[in-house]
Amino acid sequence: AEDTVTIAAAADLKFALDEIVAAYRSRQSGDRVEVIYGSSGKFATQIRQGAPFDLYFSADIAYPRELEAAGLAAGPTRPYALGRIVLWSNSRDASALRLQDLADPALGRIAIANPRHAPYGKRAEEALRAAGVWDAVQGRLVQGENIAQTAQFVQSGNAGIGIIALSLALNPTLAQQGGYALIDDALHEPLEQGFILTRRAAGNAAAARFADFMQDEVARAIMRRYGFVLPGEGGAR
Amino acid sequence: MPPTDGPRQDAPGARQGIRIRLEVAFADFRLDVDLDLPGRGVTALFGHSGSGKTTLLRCVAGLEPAARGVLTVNGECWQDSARGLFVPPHRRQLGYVFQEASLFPHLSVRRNLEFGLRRIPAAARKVSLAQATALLGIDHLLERMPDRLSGGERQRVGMARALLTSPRILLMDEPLAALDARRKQEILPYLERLHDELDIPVLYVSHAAEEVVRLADHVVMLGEGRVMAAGELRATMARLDLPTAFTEDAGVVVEGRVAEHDDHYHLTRLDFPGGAVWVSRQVAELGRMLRFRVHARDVSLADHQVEGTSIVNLLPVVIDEIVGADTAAHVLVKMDAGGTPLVARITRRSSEQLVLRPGRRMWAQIKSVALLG
Amino acid sequence: MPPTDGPRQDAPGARQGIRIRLEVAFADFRLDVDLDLPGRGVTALFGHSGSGKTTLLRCVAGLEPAARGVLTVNGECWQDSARGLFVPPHRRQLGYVFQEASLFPHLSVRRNLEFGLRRIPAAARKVSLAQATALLGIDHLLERMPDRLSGGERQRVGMARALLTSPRILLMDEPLAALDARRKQEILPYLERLHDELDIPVLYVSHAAEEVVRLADHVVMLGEGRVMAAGELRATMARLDLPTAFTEDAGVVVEGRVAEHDDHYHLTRLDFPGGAVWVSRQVAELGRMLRFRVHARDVSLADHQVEGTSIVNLLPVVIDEIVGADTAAHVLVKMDAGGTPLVARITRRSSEQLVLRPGRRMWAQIKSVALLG
Amino acid sequence: MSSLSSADWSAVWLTLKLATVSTVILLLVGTPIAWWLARTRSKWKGVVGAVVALPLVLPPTVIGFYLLLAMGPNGPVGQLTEALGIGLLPFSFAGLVVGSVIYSLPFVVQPVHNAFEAIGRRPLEVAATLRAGPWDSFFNVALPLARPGFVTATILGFAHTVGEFGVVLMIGGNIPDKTRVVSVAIYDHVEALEYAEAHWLAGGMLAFSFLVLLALYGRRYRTGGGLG
Amino acid sequence: MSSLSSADWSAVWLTLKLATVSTVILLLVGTPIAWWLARTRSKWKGVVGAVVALPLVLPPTVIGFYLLLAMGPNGPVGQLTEALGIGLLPFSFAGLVVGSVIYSLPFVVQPVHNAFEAIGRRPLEVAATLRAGPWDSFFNVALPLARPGFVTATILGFAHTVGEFGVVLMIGGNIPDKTRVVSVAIYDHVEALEYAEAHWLAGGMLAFSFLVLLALYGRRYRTGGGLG
Ligand SMILES: Nc1ncnc2c1ncn2[C@@H]1O[C@H](COP(=O)(O)OP(=O)(O)OP(=O)(O)O)[C@@H](O)[C@H]1O
Ligand SMILES: Nc1ncnc2c1ncn2[C@@H]1O[C@H](COP(=O)(O)OP(=O)(O)OP(=O)(O)O)[C@@H](O)[C@H]1O
Ligand code: MOO
Ligand SMILES: [Mg+2]
Ligand SMILES: [Mg+2]
Repeated sequence: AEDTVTIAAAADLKFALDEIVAAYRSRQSGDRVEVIYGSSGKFATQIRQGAPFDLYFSADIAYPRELEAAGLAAGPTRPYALGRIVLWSNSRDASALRLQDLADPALGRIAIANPRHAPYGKRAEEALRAAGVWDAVQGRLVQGENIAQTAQFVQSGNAGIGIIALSLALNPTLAQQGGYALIDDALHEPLEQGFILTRRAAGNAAAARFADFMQDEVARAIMRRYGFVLPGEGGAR
Repeated sequence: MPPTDGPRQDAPGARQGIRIRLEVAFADFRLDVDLDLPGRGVTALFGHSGSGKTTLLRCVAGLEPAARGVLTVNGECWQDSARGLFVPPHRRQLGYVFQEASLFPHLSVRRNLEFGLRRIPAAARKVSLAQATALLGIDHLLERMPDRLSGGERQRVGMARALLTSPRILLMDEPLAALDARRKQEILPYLERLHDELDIPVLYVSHAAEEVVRLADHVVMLGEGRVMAAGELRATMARLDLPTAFTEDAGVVVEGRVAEHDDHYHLTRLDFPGGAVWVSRQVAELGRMLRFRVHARDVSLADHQVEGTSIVNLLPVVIDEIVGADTAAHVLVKMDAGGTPLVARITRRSSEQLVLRPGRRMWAQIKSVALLG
Repeated sequence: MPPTDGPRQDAPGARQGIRIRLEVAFADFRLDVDLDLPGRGVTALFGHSGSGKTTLLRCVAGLEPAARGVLTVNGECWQDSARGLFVPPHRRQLGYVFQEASLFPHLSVRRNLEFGLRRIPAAARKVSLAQATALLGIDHLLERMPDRLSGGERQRVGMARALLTSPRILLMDEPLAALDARRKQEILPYLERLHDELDIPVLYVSHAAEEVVRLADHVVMLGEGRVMAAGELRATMARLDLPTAFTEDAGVVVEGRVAEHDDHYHLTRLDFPGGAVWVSRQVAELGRMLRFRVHARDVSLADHQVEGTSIVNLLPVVIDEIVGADTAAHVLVKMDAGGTPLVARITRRSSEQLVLRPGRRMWAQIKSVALLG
Repeated sequence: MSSLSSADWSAVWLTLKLATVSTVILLLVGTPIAWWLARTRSKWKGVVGAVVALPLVLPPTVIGFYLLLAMGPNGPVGQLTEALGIGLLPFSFAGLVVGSVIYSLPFVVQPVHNAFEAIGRRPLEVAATLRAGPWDSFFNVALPLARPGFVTATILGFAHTVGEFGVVLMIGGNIPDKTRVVSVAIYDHVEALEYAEAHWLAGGMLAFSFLVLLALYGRRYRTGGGLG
Repeated sequence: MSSLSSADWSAVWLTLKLATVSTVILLLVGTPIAWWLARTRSKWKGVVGAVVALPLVLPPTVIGFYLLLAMGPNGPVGQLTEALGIGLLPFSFAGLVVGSVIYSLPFVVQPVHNAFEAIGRRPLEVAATLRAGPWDSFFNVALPLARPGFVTATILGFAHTVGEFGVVLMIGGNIPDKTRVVSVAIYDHVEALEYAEAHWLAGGMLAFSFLVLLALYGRRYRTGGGLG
């Protein structure tokens, strides 16, 4: 019987992880890998209630650490990337924009992920505050449930501009449209992302294999290509 | 002048009368009638169950949109399919007493009654709420909801409701069927007065010959959707060849002039061409014309002027014709009382024993109590 | 043996008869009756609109759960509130013809009829579908849906449906009100036979005295929820002191033995103590007892044996009593015809002119056609 | 309920406002449709009925997504509203109302349609013979007789709007005082692991709704059946 | 529909299965409740009616969240199901069924309740005099007469389950072949910017539902009104 791995992953990983899974399957053709994307916070809640996920890739490292502390992990929390946030627009070239420019109402609505439970949203809020425009943009903020939905607000033109994950902005579909400006990572806490093997995955050899595959150069290359800074490596483009 | 989508008034000197030339077809039934009815007075609709009486009333009310033809009521054209004219029911100013009472279940009796009343101009109200409820004996029910009424109570409320719209024509589908004798006795005279006072035509469906004879000026007999007979009450009821269920009820209607009141015995004499009859004391001035019915089964024949019996009314007659009746035991004898037709229903044996034949002079005995009071 | 929650059989030799001691109260109305009715034959329920006739039938059927009291039908106790006994309606084996036809709108006429029929054991079926539909003239309607029927058609289907359950008691709430005379003439004899053959009691609400007299053995007069009079038909109808609307319909019911058939004239002679009458030819073997009604208004009086008239029936009588009638013009004359009571309704003037007084011998003239056919 | 933050209170207030406005519009829009469906003999009846019922089967997120596209700057509705000077509807209260109405329409039309059909034609015929024109009959006979259907429609429409989540998620944007309704607020609490706040808000909603429903149930039109 | 991946097809299949199973259970559970509500004179009628209607006002995510807590390893239901050897319900097909039934119950009970009330008591009285006991009357008179209410209940219940999103999001876990229903699959496509796939799936759903609704509408019981 083939081994199955079920992965719950933060929405910012959508495109990168799909490629990694494809690469993994070309090597371990016997394993079935299912990935479910969503907001990190929701997955944490569900895992507490026994959700059948073997691996949990969070958009920050706090959620998996809490699960680990609650005894829901099989093994320690492993950091796997540092995320970056960008300014991105569908309707204009955002590459020349800076956070301060968001104070200009002409840019229209500004989409961010929900700061309460989406790590990318939290970092976006921090950056906006640090740039001193948080109060100025209040009336124009719209929040996505997760970072992918946030991107979709911008992509459909309903928000003039948004703060989204670099990994999404580098997706070919979005990359064709508009342009992005990387936000200085000094303006926010690091987007340190971690994953765990859940308690349920203890003994699932395939889950362990996939976790190890994240260290593989093939996977790391893909992650890099989507703009993630890998543990132990510095700087971004 | 009426609104453009209201009833269309024909030429100013439009003739009075109701012209009904309508047809409508259901799966297994087809109504096809051509009637000219008087523009006032009561027209009774007779006919067996399923003969189309209700359907005819519904067509007149405009409730069968599939009906085609022409309908004119006292000069107002309500429907003319050829001209594409169809006046909707609510503009027809009619009163309809449905076969089933059909009260609004969400309204109290009072609000049911007021429903129509409030929709006509105050000036047009010829019947007051108090009058109608008193007449129909429903004062004590005004605050009730319809589902708390008995069958007859519902029917009476339905009648009062229709009357309160002071309609220009009244359509009544067996309104008295569920009522007891006493109540009928109270309502019938009112309907009579109503039709005198309101001067509106009434189309009245009934199974009870008594009611019809008492109320109607005209009768229409329906059978399988067609008019079997129609005409003035007296003429139609005296026709002996009607293929009807009514030969047992055969009889004639006579109009007599109030000629004398006997206050001691509480009697009134009515004179008519060919004789006179005594009836219960009538509240009617001398000279007024009153109508009464002579049931064939209440008439007996004698070959001499019998004396010493309680039968008050004796009329000399000449026998016109003797025809078969509804049973083999009986015959109907049609006679002429000095111009007034009379019919007697007697056994065939009596007919032979008395050697009755056309042209023979006899005495007709009429029990006074059989006359309309 | 009956199931424990079914009707409870009393002692084996339980007396026949219907015992109704029930009361139920609505907001403005209270029914409180105590009746002992015969266990077979037809009991007519009379009374004005709103007097509680329908409510009484509903209580007997078990459809008014709020009713309290005792109800026993031919030895089966259906309700005894003191003992906490209440047999649910579907176990009462009764047939109910509702005042409004109440057909199931989702079933065709055929399936309406079969509804009850299929729920009784084949062995218990005393009336076949074909019989019932032929009798009520509804064969051609079997595949129709109820909303495609006329008022009278619905009523007839409702009657057939109740008959088809071959009930042990039949409750009929004005079943003939919407029917025309011919149809009534067909159905009435069947109901008579039914009650002879099925030998079940029938509670029959009606406003039409004709129907009642023809069918009923017993009458109950209700007024404002109470029993005003109850008893055997002849005794009750002959009582002249009834505070009723029925004095116009006063009369007596007589039972006569079939004594002779006259096949030439299609007549039958019925003998009874005190005389004989000729009626239409009856299909009944000699010696059989038949009932007929003599309407007070069809009886006239003569001081001699009148000859040469078409009136066939002449009986010598002795006058018992003369009382007022419904109008000031009339009196009711109660007589004795050799043991059989008779009533005549004549004018007060005739009464004085003939010098009528108790004890006087007279001749009663009865038009044969006034007898029940 | 000291445990509700002012942000929560404003979500509650917004939700009630949204549900009330939507329900009023739903009844105004749904009643004529239901009436037409109940009375017409048109061949289009089935098609119209099915179209009105369609929002039922579409997941709210899908409805929300397509509304987002349609009402966005490149969508036909969006271009219309912009041309009319109304601006764009997504992320606005008006947008939520539009979404709610589309989403809940079948829940209003269906019960009212059933109620209208159950009346039958007789009461309207009676009303016509009593001089009531079509509008008069509609308001004074059909509407009162269809009352149980309207109670149900109001309950279902209001509640469905209160409970709406998917559409709001897609076109709302979670803007305080404008589009952050209770359902989203509770969701946020839960996701942020603020269970106590979630419990208070959910519990409060539950208690309030229970009382409202109890009152509505108490006033249901009790007697059934046809004409008396 | 070559554009639907096999994963999408299995989502479609799962959705139909879920909606069918849930609707059957909803009708089985909802009908007796509706009957009781329509017939009883109990004082509890209002309370029971309100409780049954409560899921209406709770946002589906809230229902989902509490179901997740209740059916989870520490919740009362979860401990019960584990003790019974059934295992935990969240993230399973059975769990979705439970959630759907609770969520959609009012949408089934309300129309059926109305339909039962509209019948009135007369047809049941008539049935009793024709020897039909309570069960017999219920099945052969009340149910057929309430048919329009059942059609509506079935449409609303089925559709509501198909369109369900919030509850599934919380207790489903989006597991292929087990809990990834169409609503979630479309949502995923949208989030992944796979609009073409989303359009195909949504369009297919729409077309299919339209045909089903059209068929149902065509077969609605046409005549209204009380007893003939
Ligand atoms: N459910 C009810 N609630 C309150 N009052 C009622 C109810 N049903 C009947 N009544 C009243 O009880 C009285 C008797 O009604 P019932 O139906 O028994 O009369 P009925 O003798 O059959 O009259 P009818 O000849 O008019 O049918 C009436 O006054 C009626 O208004
Ligand atoms: N909507 C309909 N569809 C089909 N047939 C109908 C419809 N309405 C009435 N009919 C039929 O038309 C015929 C005439 O019906 P109508 O109601 O006019 O009879 P009626 O003379 O009033 O009888 P009744 O005295 O029984 O009330 C009947 O045979 C009836 O079955
Ligand atoms: O957990 Mo997210 O990717 O920030 O929505
Ligand atoms: Mg009729
Ligand atoms: Mg009655």
